[in-house]
Amino acid sequence: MSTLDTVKLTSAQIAWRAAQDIEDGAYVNLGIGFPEMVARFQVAGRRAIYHTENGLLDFGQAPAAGQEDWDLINAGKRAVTLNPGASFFHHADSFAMVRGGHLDVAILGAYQVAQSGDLANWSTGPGGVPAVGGAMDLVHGAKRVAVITEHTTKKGEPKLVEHCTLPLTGVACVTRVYTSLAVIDIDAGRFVLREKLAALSLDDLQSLTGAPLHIDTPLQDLNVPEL
Amino acid sequence: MSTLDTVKLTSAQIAWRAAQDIEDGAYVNLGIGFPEMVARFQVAGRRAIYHTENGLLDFGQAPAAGQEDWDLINAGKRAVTLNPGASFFHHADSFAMVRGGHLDVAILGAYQVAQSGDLANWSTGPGGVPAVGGAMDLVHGAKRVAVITEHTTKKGEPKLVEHCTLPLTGVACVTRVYTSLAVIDIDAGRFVLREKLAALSLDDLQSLTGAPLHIDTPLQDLNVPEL
Amino acid sequence: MDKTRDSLAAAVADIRDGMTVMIGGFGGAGSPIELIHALIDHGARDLTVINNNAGTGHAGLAALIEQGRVRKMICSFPRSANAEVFNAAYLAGQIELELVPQGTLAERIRAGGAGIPAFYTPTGYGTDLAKGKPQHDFDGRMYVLERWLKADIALIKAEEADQHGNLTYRMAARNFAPLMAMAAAHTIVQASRIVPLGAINPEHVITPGIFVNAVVAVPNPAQEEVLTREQVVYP
Amino acid sequence: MDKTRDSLAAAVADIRDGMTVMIGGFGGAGSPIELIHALIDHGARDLTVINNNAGTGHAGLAALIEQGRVRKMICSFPRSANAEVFNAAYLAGQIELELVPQGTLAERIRAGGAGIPAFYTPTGYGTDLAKGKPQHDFDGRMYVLERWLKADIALIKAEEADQHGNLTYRMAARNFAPLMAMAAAHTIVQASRIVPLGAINPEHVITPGIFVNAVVAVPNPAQEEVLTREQVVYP
Repeated sequence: MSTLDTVKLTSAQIAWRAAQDIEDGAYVNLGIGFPEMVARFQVAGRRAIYHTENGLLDFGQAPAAGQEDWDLINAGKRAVTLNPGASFFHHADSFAMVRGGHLDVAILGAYQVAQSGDLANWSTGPGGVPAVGGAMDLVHGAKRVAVITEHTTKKGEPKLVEHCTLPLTGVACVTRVYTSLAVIDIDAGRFVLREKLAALSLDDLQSLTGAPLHIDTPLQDLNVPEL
Repeated sequence: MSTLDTVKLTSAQIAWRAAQDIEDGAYVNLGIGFPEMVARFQVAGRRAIYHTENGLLDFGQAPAAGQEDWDLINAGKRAVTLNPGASFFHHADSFAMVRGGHLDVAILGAYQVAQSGDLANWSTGPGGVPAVGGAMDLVHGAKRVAVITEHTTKKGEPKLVEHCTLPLTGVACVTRVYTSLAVIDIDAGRFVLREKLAALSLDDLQSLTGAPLHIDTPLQDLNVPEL
Repeated sequence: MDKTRDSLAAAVADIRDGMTVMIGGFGGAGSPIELIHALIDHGARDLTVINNNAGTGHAGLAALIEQGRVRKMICSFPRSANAEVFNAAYLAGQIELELVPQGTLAERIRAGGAGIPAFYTPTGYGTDLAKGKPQHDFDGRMYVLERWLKADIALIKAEEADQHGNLTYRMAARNFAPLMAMAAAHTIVQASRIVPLGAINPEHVITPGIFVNAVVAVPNPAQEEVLTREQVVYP
Repeated sequence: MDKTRDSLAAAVADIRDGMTVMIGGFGGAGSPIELIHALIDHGARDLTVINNNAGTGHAGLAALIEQGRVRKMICSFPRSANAEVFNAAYLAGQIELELVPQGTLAERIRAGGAGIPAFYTPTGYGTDLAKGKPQHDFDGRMYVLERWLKADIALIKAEEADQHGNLTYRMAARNFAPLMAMAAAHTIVQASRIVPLGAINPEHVITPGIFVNAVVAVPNPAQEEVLTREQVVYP
């Protein structure tokens, strides 16, 4: 697997792939950090509306350096701007949008995803200062909860597993995972492979995955542009 | 008791007496119908702020005939006006004010009040079309829930009773009753007489009341101006 | 991403028999008369309707009931002045009634929109309206467990709307509308004015467009109280 | 009926040792820095503080913690960038932490303000943060029972206020403030502008004055994010 680093998708490419599945008019929450990158790759001709937990709908890209207004931030505490049609609301209304199932898509990062759809992305276990934020709400909120992640940890251990060993964020909540190697749906407690990098054999992919990969439909190549 | 009708307070006088206990700056909800009359007698120099269930705080008196805007009504569906400092909000916020204990006083009508503070004011029993409105919320909302009422029914039956026989609006919720004959507090499951009309003997008052009247403090005359 | 619709008929086209429909309004304020009349014209029947009241006169919600389209009303105060249509239908056993305290009705609808399946409230404890409901002691006081209310459709009257469905309301016509917009799977709005995207100050949006599916312009909307006083009959 | 106060010191004078204090803000947006500094000057200790975060840098909430005034934090995300003060206090065992998912935190505060002692939420089900909490099945899905959160005091940063305490906010500085104003027995507001009664359009009031007890003018308020970047230390 020494070639893995040369074939695998970059973070930007994973984000690009996830962005392709966001429909025109979708209400979307992007988790703090890596998932925020998905907004960069909004498909031309489509208009997604981004929600942020701290009470803002339809924010735009970051302002120019020096132009930040720190009362206009997203959940990652980054300065943002407003699109026409934006609205402000308080935190209970913001999480009513989440918990009430009004978001079309939430895209989150992950430490581990289990074949059941269980997600672990908030804690690496005891020690240090814990923090949870809105992750546990988001996984029960959106109509579609997707994860973007490297396929394995830096040590090469699978992040897609039979059972999560890290503290759970939510039970049976993830429905699709975009990794650096593949696109995998979670259906009826199984990982169902939809797309994989052409350069990677199915056996190689399986060996990097902690639970069986099933194939229900004709397998597609995971094609992503240079970014 | 043939003289009762000549000595008892008018509805306006009962409302006047209730108005004397509303402090400056109080947030007040007046039930639909008779209780609405209390607002007419706001004590000079005091400013109460009136709440209405349908999402309006600090409304003023009725507009002149012909000047009604039917989008600006109170819970009794009467046209009102706005005072400076008014605000609109939705029904869940309106009842958060109620249920959350943010009102200082609610003044309601009654069919029966029991010595326990139980109130019956929404239904005269089976038959007809039932309707409850906000009464069941109001009795659990305000810091002080008062009743204004005739002392007896038109047939001369007590409205202050040992136990309500009509369907309850709320349990142990009323703390003071302003009647056409007396002012009575409810304390520890007892009616405690505070004020009575001077023209009426204690025995006569007791005979018109369906549960024992207790006297804890020096009894005051119920003095109300001609109105 | 444009939620505006060309006609009232188009806006209500997907309503089907047997659906649960939340209708905004308290008394006449906020009642979406033109959308209700479009629903009458559309023909859906066997509806469960959630509204604070049950209509007055012979237009709007009262007309929907008079046309025999409503199987069940969920409301807090059906017995208004001029509510003869509902009263007659109810006393004749032609319509079912679920009576809910007004604050509980509002909170159940909000809960439906906010993903809260059940909550405890002091309201109704010890009364006939709490019979059969679970009760619980918290900190020495008794509370009743109430379930969320959701709907297939919400019909809402707004003042301003933009093409994303951001809404403002007019005075006390706001009442249940923001809650119902949250609690319905499909929220249909009639707005007095459709304004360009960005024309509503983001600080002043009352219902964000995420809760809205379709918007139709009704520039000079009828008002139920006025229709009732003028004894207007629909259709 | 005039809720305005002449000074920050007067506004916070009644806060006592051991109280529970809700403090508005999410990150730097909405953090009422001047009120927090007045609270530090005032001297109250052994406080339980409810905020989404746990302060950054060495001013505002972080300074309150650094001065040893906070016994316990209830928050969703203490581990922010530049949160060294809380981190050190927590790892040294000097401060207690109740970690609450952000939406549950918001809803628990709203419930406190709305008279709802407990509610069911899907959030946290099956996780360590739901351990020991009652669970219930509704319609085939599992939910966790959560209790309301109330406070003795709320410290709130508003944009405009009138003498009755009607408030508006500035952009994303709104966040938890309207909820905390509802959930505290005594809500103290610092406002960038105090405007005449009636100057705020009744349609645009975000927090009605019924939820507010004291208002003090702070015309050019500090912003936590800016203070942190400028490495300001208080006192």
